[in-house]
Amino acid sequence: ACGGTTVAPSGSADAAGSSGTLKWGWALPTSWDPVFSSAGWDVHVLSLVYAGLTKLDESGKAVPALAASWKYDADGTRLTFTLRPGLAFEDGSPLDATAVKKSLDRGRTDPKSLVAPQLTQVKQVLAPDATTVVLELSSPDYQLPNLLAGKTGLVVNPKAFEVDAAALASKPAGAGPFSLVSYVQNSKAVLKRNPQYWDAGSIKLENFEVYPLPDAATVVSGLQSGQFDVAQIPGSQVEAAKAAGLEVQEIPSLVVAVLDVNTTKAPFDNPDVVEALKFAIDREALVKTQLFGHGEVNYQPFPKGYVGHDPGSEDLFRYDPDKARALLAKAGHPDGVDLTLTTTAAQGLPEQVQAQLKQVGIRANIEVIPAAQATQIVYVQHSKALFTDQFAGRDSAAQAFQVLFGEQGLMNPGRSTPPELAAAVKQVSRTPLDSPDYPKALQAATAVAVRTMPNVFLYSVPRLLARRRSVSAIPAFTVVQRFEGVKVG
Amino acid sequence: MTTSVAAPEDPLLDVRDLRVAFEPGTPVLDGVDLAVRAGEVLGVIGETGSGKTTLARAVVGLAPVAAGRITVDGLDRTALRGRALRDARRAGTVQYMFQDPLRSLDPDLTVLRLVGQPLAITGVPVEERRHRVLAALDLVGLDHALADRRPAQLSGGQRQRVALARAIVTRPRLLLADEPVSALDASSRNHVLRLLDELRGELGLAVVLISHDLDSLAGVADRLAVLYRGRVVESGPTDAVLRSPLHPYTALLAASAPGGGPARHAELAVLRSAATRPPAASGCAFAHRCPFADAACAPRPEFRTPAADRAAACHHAPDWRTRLAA
Amino acid sequence: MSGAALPVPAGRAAGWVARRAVRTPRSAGRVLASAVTVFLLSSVLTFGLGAVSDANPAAAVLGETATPADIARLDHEFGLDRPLWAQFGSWLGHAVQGDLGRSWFTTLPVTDSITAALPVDLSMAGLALLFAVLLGSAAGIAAALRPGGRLDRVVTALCTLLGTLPAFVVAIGLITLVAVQLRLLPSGGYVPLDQDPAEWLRYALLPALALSLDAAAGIARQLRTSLVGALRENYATGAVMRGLSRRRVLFGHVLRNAAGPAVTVLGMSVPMLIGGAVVTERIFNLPGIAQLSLRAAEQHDVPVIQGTLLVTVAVVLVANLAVDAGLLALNPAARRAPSPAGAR
Amino acid sequence: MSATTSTPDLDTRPAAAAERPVPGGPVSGQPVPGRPVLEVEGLRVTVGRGRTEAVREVSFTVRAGEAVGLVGESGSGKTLTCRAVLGLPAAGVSATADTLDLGGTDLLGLDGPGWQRLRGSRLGAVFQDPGSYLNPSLTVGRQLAEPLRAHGGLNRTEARRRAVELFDSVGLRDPEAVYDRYPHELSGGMLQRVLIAIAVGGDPDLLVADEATTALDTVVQAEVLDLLARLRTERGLGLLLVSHDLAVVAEVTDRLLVFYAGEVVEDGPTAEVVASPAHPYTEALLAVAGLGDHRRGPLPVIPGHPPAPGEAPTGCRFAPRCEYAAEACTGAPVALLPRGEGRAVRCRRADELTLGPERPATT
Amino acid sequence: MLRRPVVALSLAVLAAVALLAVLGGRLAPLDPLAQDTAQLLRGPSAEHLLGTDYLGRDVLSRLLAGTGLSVAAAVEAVGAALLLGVLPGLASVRFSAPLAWLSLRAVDALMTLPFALFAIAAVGVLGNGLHQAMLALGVLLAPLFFRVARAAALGLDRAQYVEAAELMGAGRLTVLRTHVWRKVLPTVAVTAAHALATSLLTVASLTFLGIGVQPPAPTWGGMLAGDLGFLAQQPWAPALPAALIMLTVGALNLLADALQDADPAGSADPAGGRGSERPADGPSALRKTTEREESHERHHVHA
Ligand SMILES: Nc1ncnc2c1ncn2[C@@H]1O[C@H](COP(=O)(O)OP(=O)(O)OP(=O)(O)O)[C@@H](O)[C@H]1O
Ligand SMILES: Nc1ncnc2c1ncn2[C@@H]1O[C@H](COP(=O)(O)OP(=O)(O)OP(=O)(O)O)[C@@H](O)[C@H]1O
Ligand SMILES: [Mg+2]
Ligand SMILES: [Mg+2]
Repeated sequence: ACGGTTVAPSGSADAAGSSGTLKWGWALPTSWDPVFSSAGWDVHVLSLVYAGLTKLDESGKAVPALAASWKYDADGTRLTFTLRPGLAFEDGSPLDATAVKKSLDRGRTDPKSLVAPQLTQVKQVLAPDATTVVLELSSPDYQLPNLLAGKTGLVVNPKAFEVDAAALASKPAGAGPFSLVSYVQNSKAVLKRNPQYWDAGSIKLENFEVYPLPDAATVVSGLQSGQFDVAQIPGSQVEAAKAAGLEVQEIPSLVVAVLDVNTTKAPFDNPDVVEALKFAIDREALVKTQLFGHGEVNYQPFPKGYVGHDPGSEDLFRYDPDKARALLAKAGHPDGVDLTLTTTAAQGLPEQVQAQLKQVGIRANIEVIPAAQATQIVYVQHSKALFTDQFAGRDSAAQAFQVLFGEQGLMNPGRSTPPELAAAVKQVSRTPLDSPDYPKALQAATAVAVRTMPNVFLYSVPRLLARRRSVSAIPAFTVVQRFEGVKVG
Repeated sequence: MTTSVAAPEDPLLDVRDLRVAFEPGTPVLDGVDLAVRAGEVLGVIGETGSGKTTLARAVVGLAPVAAGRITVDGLDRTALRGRALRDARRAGTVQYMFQDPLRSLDPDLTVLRLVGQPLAITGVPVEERRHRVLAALDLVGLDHALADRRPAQLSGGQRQRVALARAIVTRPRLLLADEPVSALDASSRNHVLRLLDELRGELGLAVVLISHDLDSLAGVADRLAVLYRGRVVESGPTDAVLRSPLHPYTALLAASAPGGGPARHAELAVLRSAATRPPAASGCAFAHRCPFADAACAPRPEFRTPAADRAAACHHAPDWRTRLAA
Repeated sequence: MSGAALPVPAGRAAGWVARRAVRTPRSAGRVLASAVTVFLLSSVLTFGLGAVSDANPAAAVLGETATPADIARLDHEFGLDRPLWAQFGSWLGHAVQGDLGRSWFTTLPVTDSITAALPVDLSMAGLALLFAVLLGSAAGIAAALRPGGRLDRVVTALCTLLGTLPAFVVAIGLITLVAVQLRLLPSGGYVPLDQDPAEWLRYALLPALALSLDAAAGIARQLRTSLVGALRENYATGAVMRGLSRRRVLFGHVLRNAAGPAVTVLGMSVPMLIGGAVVTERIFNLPGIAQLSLRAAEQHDVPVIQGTLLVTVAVVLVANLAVDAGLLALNPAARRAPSPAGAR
Repeated sequence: MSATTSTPDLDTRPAAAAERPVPGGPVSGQPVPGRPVLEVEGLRVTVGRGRTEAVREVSFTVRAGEAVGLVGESGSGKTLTCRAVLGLPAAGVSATADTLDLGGTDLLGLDGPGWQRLRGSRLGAVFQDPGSYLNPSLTVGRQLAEPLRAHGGLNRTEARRRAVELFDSVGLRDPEAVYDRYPHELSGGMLQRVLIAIAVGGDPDLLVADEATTALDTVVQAEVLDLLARLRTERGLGLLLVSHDLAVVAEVTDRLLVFYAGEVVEDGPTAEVVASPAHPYTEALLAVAGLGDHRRGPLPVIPGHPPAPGEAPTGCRFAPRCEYAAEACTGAPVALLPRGEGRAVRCRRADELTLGPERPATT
Repeated sequence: MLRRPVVALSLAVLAAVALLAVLGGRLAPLDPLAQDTAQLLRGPSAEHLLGTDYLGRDVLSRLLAGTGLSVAAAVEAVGAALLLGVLPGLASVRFSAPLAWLSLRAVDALMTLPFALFAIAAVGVLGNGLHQAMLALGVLLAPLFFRVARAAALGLDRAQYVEAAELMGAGRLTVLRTHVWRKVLPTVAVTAAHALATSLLTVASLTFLGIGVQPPAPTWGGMLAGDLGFLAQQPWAPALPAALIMLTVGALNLLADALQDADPAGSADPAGGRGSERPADGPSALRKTTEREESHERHHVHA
């Protein structure tokens, strides 16, 4: 395949100052094809080799990318993107409206597509001219620019999937900041700077290497010994990393720890038990032990500083064991209640939650299921009452609501949504992103959700990145990590 | 089991035309005839690998019999299978003493248990068993104090006597003793041989005694059978066989024994003189080593009886001795 | 103990079988029959493991959006709606032709993933094997020279100590010492051998060492035991009586007879080195078979689990055959066969 | 496989080797007849942790061309004596002596390399169970050639030629074929010949044969004994022959040492000792052995058992089993005293008793 | 035997471990599950003699309480292996030649499966729990016992004293009871000791990989694996469970070695006999579990 390690500085007239190699300890994608990638975290790596019409800025707001601009029609059912002129894929073939249309259509219509559910409201995609892409919607949806910044909107070179779509799994064909040089499954991906990228000027790295995340016990030594330049580390390693002379950055992210509660299963079919659960957990203690203080207690799906964060819901279910006990008693469980806490890794959080629940009389038995089966068991079969989960956030807030609280929502095992929440979410979708009402609508929906839904939010998990001193600061993107401006050496 | 009393002349053990082969086509025993009467000791002699052990094992059913008949006390043992075989074995009429007592005695068991084992298997009650074991120990001349020892704590002669005690505790009628004395020094050897001699008198035992050692056999055996390459080449009264062998191989054996003097040495020189050829597939088994072999030896020799009670399988039985002298 | 136990000629029947035994068609046929049977049985086990799991590709691939229709479609696509034996047949049929199916999770051909991962294991296991043999036999021989001596006690203690440490403790200890404290070698990662042998060695040294220590200890112990035993044998006395030096007795006579069990131990450690190095691969971040399969197991990616197991078994079988051949080469005379009668 | 051992790691002595006579060829440098090749004085061997004395006060001399036999019941210390002479004490066994001299070389305090030089050249040995003394995975020829190359400095082809000659000289038929055989492919008699060939390959002064014929059948035993006798006369070899079979020893040896419970109880020319034993134990032994007497008759035995090492009585060790034992026999240890020409006996009553070979022992 | 210091020491360690396994929970000074977020990862103090872990639990109490489960897990695996291995192994001696061959190949097949990989795969199928992991381990250890038991029984089946017993008309059960059982037992015990050590180590390694863990109940392996995540805070913490594992494993291995070295045939042979004669088969020939089985089986002869 792509040969060797020869660095080709060719055609990088605009690459003044680009140099060096960054070794990133993160995770390799389940597939290099955004349409079939099955893990949420893949978006970070896929965004290295693909570009979308839009991208999210540091706070999670959609800003122009391949599209220089876009606009909705009056009733919000027709969205028109205007592409930048002269775009090209990494292989040099032109990236025009037709290509974008083909790429989006594949995501919408391929029978095995995993992004299709997010594009159901798109009736059709039109390419009236080379730089104009029109999306016709069945109902108003102002979230699309955000949504298209993620996997859903990453533009894949039609030349590639028209010839051999299967090859995309290991050979991406995009127009992102980098292009893939070589890829060894489970081992590493070697990328080099893509001079064709529309924003190539802000890419200061000549080479980029992605590695699977090492074990917590050895990640710091990996950084120290130069195996990685940047790597995500657990909270427990922050001190060690600092002690080892590494820079540690705490980047706020949309990731939030949460307990999925199935209200169709006893004892959660009683709302009082659910509420007791919310009060029974000492989130401060969790942050202290699970994140070593590097994180924030949170009672809602969005972190502080994100538009959707509802200031009125802060401290909503402050730890109150007495109240929890009272609620339990009220629910008919004065002597406590037994339940099963399902998890994929028992050590740490589940242990601690178990101990805390015990304090109020909830006797939780920990059950470990394989991580890979969690989707099937928890999300598809809804067979578990209580599951320790992490919500990674979504490019679009409405999508986040859908996943967490929608009737088909993945993390809504009870599969019911109160009408007032549905209405509030609908309102969000119908509010243009740039409308001044948008934050208000979103926060209102958040407020309704955390009060009516059983999900027990615990804390926001920051992205803890440790880096060698030779690497410049990593920009703090909340949703998808980007590397514009990062330098090595 | 047949209990009809056999006429005294009838042999207790009668082996007819026995053929044993571990692998088809290469018989280890080839047409062996033997007979032992009650109270008689038959010595079996022959070079290493000639099939002595195999013969004894075939009699007790531990070697694959390809053809022939083995009858003990009128009962055909080769025909026994399964339950019948086990019952016959439990009756204990035939006993086999293995070549190596150390290996045939379980190192973890005491003498008492070892000797009592055949009784235990047939369900003899503990008290009676003990009684009979001690009686057997007396019979073989072992101190009762040894009853609690294990084989490793016994001397070679003592072990051999334990094996003997185990063999006679069932009051057998036939005892096959496979080199019971080859591992012993002369004094212990004589001890064991004397015991055998006494037992056959007291118990009316028929004994098949396998040995390399002419002195041992000369001491107790009434008759000798000489085995060579799976065939009996000569049989007859011990004295006669050793003094005036009918078969050149027997002569070689006898002459090789130490302490023969100059006459024997001359005899040996002739008997050994033949240049060794590869053994022929058929015909006389000894021909390839025999100084007297000639064209006449090509067919297989008959087992002839020139004198009463004596027999040899040699084409030159009548005349080789004269050629030896010449 | 090895996979296809090659019939070491023994007993009277085999008495005449001399050094040509290896090449006689009969024994070659038997070896092959054994190996093939073992492979078949292992593949049944391997396949059965996937079959009894209730995992299906829909769960892995479709994830959150699966509908019963989707699941059925995918099951059909992967042939999971056929009877088990038919699935097994076609799986094995394809497998022996080098096609192990596609990963449910990444949709990449399993064969490709394994082909990418196997060189890592093979080169690493090869190096580890080399270390194990060198370290193990040096230690074993040194210890056997003076049974009960100081060196013997040190070696024995060291082997015992190594045997009591979980693999990951050894690995992390090595990283901490060599990579972090001394900064001699990288703490993890991998460079393919064919890309840059020098770099490969730099990256491979530490994991290979970690991997080899256990096997080395095993070999050392076994070698010491059998050497000490063999030195007490009469034939060693015989060699001494011929006026040979101690060294010559040891290396020329005793070692080749005593090496058998150690070689067998070596053979037994091959599965450990190739497929069992999960912990080492995880800690050193090696893109090997074990990592592949660990990940597949976590993801219930049945084709990958089956493929990795099957390939590992095949490699182990080949290694075992090599060990058996080695044993025969060490011991051409099929010792202990009693002398055939009438050989004069 | 045969290409590996190329350099002998010992000091090679090509010059000395070249002078060595070819077996079967003219015997040169033969020791002066009667010259002692082995002198043992005051040998003591202790066994076990308690350092129990299993052999004590053993002294004897083997002269060139002479065969000395050691006889005695099982466990009387014959093997311990031989192994002490060979410098091969088993684990837990240690030997001391006043004199241990092999044709002028003091064996006491000889170091490892010193023993190496002796073994395989001036000192040879054959044991019972010959097969077990050969390496099962090397051809017998190679095992013979190896010391020839190590000690004699011969090259590969020379060593092979010499080995084949040696095989021929010990009466192995088709020696070329035997060279390439593995031990398990040979019969017991052939193996014993191979061992003898190895033992005499270095043209030794002394050959120790411990029960070398015990496991063989009479025909083969006779052949091997003849071979030993021939080598002795041809090469002037001193032979130390051990057997508990008196008949064998009586036939082969010139001198006889009778062992009982770790002591020499009688020492003298074989013929004389056999004809008129001076010690009651010798007499009993002779009676029991019934030398070459193939007649039916009562089988004599020596009553009782020999004592285990360390458990022997302080006085005459044989006294408890001796039919002539008297009060005097039990007190102090009895000394081995000379008795007539070249004979010695360890018996208080030796002078009073008239013993004879034909006198049957107690039954 | 007992007088050898190694044996005595090993037995003492094992006895202590066994005692802890039984009493451990009761000896624990504090509740091994009680968390105290105010005292995370503390060093030793008067209150917590061996410090606290990442949830503020008392390490000493956890170590003590964890003994039972750790030992029980290893015993469970070895128990399963014994059951699955020894009886079929003994029985296989009487299998017909093709069946014996097939059973050996099946055992080979189990043995070619890489240990950890199989355990991981099996746990994925059976569910992630300590019992499942131990069962998988037991299945993988079973071939060892099968081989050992078979080899031992085969050797004995050819032993002359077994033949002698058959000649007395003894049935198979009698032979098994009087002759075979006692000789197989030491070999099986040695193997079991090694297997126990192996499974203790394997449990630790699997736990490190996140397999077979069952928090909050502590196990040594779990504690060791858990502590490795907090090396920065408490570099010495893993040493405590590691030391317990090492001690136990070491004691087991040393004991097994000592048992193996105690050569039954080497016991003194007071009556002399002939020096070099030793039983060629019988238990001493069975000592090496690694020994290959002879390819040709005994001729079953019943004339
Ligand atoms: N179980 C067996 N399988 C194959 N061949 C065997 C078996 N037992 C014995 N033989 C062969 O049968 C022949 C006769 O052996 P046997 O043991 O009967 O001889 P022997 O006369 O008792 O010899 P020895 O004097 O050495 O005891 C030998 O060639 C031997 O190799
Ligand atoms: N390594 C040893 N450790 C302890 N005792 C030993 C050892 N070797 C020999 N003995 C004892 O020393 C005594 C003499 O043994 P030795 O082997 O010299 O007897 P032997 O005369 O050669 O007997 P045999 O005729 O049986 O070969 C015996 O009692 C024996 O048990
Ligand atoms: Mg025999
Ligand atoms: Mg001896």
